[in-house]
Amino acid sequence: MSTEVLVFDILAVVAVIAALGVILARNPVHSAVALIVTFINLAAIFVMLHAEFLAAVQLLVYTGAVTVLIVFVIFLVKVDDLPEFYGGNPVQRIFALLIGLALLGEVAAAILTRSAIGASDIWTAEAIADAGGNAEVIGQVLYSEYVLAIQITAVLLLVGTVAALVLARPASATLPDRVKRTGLISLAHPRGADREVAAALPAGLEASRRGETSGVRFDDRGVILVDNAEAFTDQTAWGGDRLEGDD
Amino acid sequence: MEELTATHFLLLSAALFIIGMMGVLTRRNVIVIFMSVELMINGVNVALIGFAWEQNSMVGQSFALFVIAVAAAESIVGLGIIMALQRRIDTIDVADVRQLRE
Amino acid sequence: MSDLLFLIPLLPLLAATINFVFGRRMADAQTAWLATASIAGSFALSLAAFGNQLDSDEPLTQHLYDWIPAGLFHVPLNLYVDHLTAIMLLVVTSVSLVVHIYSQGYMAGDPGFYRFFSFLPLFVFSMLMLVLADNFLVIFFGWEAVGLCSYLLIGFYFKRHSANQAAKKAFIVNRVGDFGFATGIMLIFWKFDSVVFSEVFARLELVSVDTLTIIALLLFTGAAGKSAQLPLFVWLPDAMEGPTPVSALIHAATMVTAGIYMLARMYPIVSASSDAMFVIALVGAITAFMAGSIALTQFDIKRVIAYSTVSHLGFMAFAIGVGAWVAAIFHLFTHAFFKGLLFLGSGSVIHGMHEEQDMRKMGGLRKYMPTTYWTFAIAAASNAGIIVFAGFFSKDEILVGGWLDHQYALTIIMFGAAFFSSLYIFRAVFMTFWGEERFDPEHVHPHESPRIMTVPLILLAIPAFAAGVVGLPPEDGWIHDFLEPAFHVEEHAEETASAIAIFQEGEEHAEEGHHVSTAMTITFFALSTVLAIGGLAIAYLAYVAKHPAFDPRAWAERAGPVYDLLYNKYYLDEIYERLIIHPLYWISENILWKIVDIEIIDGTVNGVAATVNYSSNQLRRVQTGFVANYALAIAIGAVIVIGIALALQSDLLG
Amino acid sequence: MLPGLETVNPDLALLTPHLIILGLALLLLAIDVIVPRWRGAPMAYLTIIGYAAALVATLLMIDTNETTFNGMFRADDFSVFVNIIVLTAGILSVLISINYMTSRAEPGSMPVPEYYTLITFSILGTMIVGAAGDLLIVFLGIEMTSLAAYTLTGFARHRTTSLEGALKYFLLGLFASAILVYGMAWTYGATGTTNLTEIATELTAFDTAGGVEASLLLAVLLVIIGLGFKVAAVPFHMWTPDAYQGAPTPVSAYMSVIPKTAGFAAMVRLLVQAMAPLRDEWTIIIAVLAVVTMFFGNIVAIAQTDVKRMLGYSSIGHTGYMLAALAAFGASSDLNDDLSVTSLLFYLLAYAFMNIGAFAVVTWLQDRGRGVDVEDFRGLASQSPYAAVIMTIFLLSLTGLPPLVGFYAKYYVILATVDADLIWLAVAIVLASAASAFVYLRLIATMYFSQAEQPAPEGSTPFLGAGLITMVAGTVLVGVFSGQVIDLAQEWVEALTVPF
Repeated sequence: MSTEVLVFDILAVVAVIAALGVILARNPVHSAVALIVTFINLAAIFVMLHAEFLAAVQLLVYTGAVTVLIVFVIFLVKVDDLPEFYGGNPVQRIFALLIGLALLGEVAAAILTRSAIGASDIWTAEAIADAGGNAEVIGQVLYSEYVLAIQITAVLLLVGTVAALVLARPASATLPDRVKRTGLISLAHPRGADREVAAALPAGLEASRRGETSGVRFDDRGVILVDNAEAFTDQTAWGGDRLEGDD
Repeated sequence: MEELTATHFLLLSAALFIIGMMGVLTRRNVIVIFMSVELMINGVNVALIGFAWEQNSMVGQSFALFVIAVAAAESIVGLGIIMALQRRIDTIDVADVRQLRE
Repeated sequence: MSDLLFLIPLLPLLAATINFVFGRRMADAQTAWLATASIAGSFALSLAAFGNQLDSDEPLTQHLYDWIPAGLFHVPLNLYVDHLTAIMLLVVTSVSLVVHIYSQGYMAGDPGFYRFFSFLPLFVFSMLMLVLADNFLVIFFGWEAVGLCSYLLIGFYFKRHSANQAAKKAFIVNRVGDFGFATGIMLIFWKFDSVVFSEVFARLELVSVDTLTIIALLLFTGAAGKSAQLPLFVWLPDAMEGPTPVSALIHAATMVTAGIYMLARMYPIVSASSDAMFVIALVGAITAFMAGSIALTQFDIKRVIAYSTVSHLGFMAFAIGVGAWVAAIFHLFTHAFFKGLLFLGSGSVIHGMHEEQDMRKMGGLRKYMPTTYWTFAIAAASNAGIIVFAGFFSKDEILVGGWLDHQYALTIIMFGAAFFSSLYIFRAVFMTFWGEERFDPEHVHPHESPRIMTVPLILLAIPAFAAGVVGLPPEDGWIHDFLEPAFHVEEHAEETASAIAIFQEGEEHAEEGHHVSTAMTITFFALSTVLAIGGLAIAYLAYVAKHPAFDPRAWAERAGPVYDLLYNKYYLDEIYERLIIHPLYWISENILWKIVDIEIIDGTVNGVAATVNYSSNQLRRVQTGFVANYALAIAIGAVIVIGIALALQSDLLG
Repeated sequence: MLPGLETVNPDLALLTPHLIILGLALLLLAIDVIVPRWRGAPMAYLTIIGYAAALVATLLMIDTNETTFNGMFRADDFSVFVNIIVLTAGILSVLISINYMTSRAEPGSMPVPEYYTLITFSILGTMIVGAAGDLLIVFLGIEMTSLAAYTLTGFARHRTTSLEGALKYFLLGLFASAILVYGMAWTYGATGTTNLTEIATELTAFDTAGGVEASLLLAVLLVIIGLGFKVAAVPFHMWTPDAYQGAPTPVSAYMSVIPKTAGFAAMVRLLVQAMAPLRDEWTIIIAVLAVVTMFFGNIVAIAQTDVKRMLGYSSIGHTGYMLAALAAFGASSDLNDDLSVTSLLFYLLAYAFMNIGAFAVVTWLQDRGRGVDVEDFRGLASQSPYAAVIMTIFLLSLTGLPPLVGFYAKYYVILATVDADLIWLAVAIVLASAASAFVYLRLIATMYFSQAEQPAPEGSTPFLGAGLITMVAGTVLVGVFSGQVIDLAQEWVEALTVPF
């Protein structure tokens, strides 16, 4: 057994154990840590496969960006609320295990009987070294054969950004300015909302007056009481962009 | 198993892919499901790079690079959905998110 | 010209669509004029097409598009105008135009005005598609579409129960005929591998005469439904529940003649089977006689004319059956004008009498509504076959054709029917316009209809009087020269000797027609005239002069059971009721419903439905709402698909 | 320059439609910032104009059939047809969205500018799939379409069900994407290339006597499963009803056509173009999936009470018919006689008109304050006869009644299956259609034979009305002129085999 194989085996086993850790850990923070371990191991394996540039990307993008993003979200969500295992239904787990083993068997059978191997290209380790290293070559390849793909990926990332913007930004940002102004002024008003402002509020607040949604209450003087500004502006009951009586 | 062959990498890739899949099937924490999918995608990357190594080609490596980029874009959207949902109903437990059903 | 053919049906369709969609928001006059203008456009184009055909033997065709282009079943949508179609186009568009104008007066103020003026052009569109078709599928489309429009228009006053009943009856009875027609078309497609007329005609020799007989009889079943032949004519008199202009256009001039047109169009097929020809002649003759005799006893003015229509359709069917198809089309041509006029005239009477239809409550109307009277009288004379009026020449040719075909007995029956024609129609004229005034002058103030209604009457009166000239000299007139090439062209185009041979059999009659001796012509002229004048005279004596020998009431009593038989329309409705509807009800209730339906069909259907529902309800439970379960489904599916495929298709196990 | 690499000298003219759509998307984003007053209707006008311009550019490219970017981009006639389908569907989707975005059908507000931007990006993704010449481009295009679709599903952020639909669609979509890209990796491993035509060439070299090499088959299967998810084939369909029900209605309409078109375009590119040498293997798998899908979708649709959910299941059923068309591929080695892809494309076009139409009527009711339950359709015929008639036309077309377009669509699929000697598949289509009649007729019966319980719907939705008229016209006219359309499609599909 060559050293290479030994190193690979160690890295692979650690990666697989860490991967199992991701799906078995009760605490999602532990899962995230296990994921990082897997990624780092994979980066090392990529180096063995003469993919140094990808190894770097793996570390930077995955271990760096994605995992940090995930951990960030985990901490945004109250950790106490994080659900545990899908504990209610062990049948599901048994099924999953059986399915996983069956699929592993099928894929392994395909791997072990594999004879269809694509024709060899020119990029042997020596050729790459001659051409100036992995990063140099992959850069050349990307900007010659894969220009179109790079452009599309750029657009794809833009789509992702727009999507995240739509989903994650607070609703108040999209409300018409006037609603925002009246709403916030009334909150800042020393005596709460005056009648005029209250009359101009959307019909949906009437629903909250009846106690159908939490977060906004009216006291007997007609003053709007809210827990925080977010609770006030992020009401389901705003009912569209227009104010009642706007037209 | 004297020499390092593509079979090694492919088996590793299959293992990661299927572990990730089982994670998707068993976990109910949206974020962990999400991490499991990342595992699957990494399994794919191992396969791609393994093939590229075997064939002395750059195609697999380039492909893997784009897969990583796509995964990044997906994670932005996914985390956006998770944030919106969490803000809305204060949970990231998929078992709680089942108003849509028969 | 060929390139503009599509406009002929398109204009009415556009008008119908616009009126249907926007009619509610348009003024009544706008919808009416839009519809009328579209028909006028079609009429003008039809005239142009007719003019083109006048001095050309080459049919006009326009390929619109391939309706069903791929595979075994190639159906092009072509518009096709030969001499026969040209005449039909003229009839359809001209009568439609007149009726459209007339309806503006007749329907004024009706709440369904816009609806009426969207259905009516829609009908015209369908009828034109039927006429312009060059293959069986398109003709069937038109066939069904005119049926649908007829159904909609009969039931136009849908709040009236009887109108709904009549519409339903027309619908059901026509289904019987359509079923035969559709079966015939399927048989044709099966046997000839084509539904295009010219291709089918070219392959006639490939099929045995027995098969042709079956096809011809099936086609005739369709024609019998649409053209109200025995035993399917019961729907037509009831169809008079529709507005009168509809009766004039659809149930006298155009749609009901579609069956005759279809038989004439299919003449190469029909004439290839002498058995089928005889059946058609027989049914036509009996229909003509029976309907004529029923008309003698009816008191509702529209019903008299309706039975008259049935009788004359019988004449046309008889003409087809004896091989005188030119005479049939000739009669169709003249009949469209005089029968349309009769209906419009009766509509004018009904309008003037405040919706009274019973002739017993009319009388002496000629001084109140002179225009209606004179035009109605012209149409009646034409209907009766008084010499020099249009109907005389066309009817006479049918009788001659029957005689030449050696159907002596049937021809004699037809003479009887011709006599009835004169008798019942003048009975109607005299009862309505002559004699004492039997209406209640306190409540009814008869008046002439407005100009918008009388002008169309006058317009129609001209052809009702003079259209016969196209058939002069008798048996060899212009219409013969014009129509007979309709099939010659196809023959020469195909140049199939055997096809001609088969065709020749039918052609003989027409050939003979050219060699009618002058003596025979004169004899038939004289006979018809005597019968027609006789009918007129008897009607006059009975209803105007009140000659005691011809007192209708006394005759009715004397004839006793016969009169009852006629008055009750040969009890056909009752017979259907007893023989078909009751047993059907009984069978359906006791056997079909109680045993077959409840036990077997309900069992099966409910079983199937329950199984479907059950499985539906079970299967939907898969949808638990859990993402993990969904993913599991994908994973299980993947494992199964991969497993089976690897096992069966890969080299792993082999 | 390194050895083996070529300087890229792309012919950007071939990308004109794509560039127009990309420019439109960026313009819409910019307008949101620069001219906020244009939010709403002007933005929709702009979007429609942009799509129309792209459509014109597409039509100008008929018979171009060239590749650029080293074979990664194929501007062939197949891509032209895909562009026509998605741009038409895009225009219709926008038309039915305009009124909905400002109506009170959804709680809370929806960010209008991003809505049009995302639909535009999604269309761009589908167009990219249609013109892809490489596995990577297919993958990127599919992902672009999907990312936009996930977001649009969750667009009604103030309604939990909308976000729930988005979450499910997203998580499962991610799962399926991983499977798809795994299949692509295996394809690459076996053939050493990701170029579609080169894959076909490489695959021809393999000896398939005595069974196909397992790894090759695995590649095909993983691709089929991954794409099966995108087109909602059973058993990979589970997201469909939930996402359709949860999404805002115009989005459901859009989702039933555009991402599905992306999935089928990818199937054609991958299976028909690249894996044609393995067609004996994959056609049978697709055929079985087709039968399972059409029956499952139509049968489960029967028990639904939510119309959007019902249409979701019905869309699964229609996926079954489309898969059947694909399964008929390879009846003859000559694509000129092969109706399979042609009938698939025709079906997609037909489906765009009738299904978006059916959703549009649901939208129409929602804009007037009604719900989306079957009960909400009670007595519609007496209250709004035009809406009922229009809905009836769409439903009858979905059932497959002549002379509406749905009939022709099924007719050509059946013809294709018969040509391929798959009589059992043709019979299955007929039976499944009969079962589906239950679904649609029930809704028709509810509209016509029930007493209305709610007040007559009132309101004014001019854009939606225009969209409805367009779709009725399309449903009728595309049916009437199916001959021409199918001939064109047939002619264009031949471009698939041309290597150029």
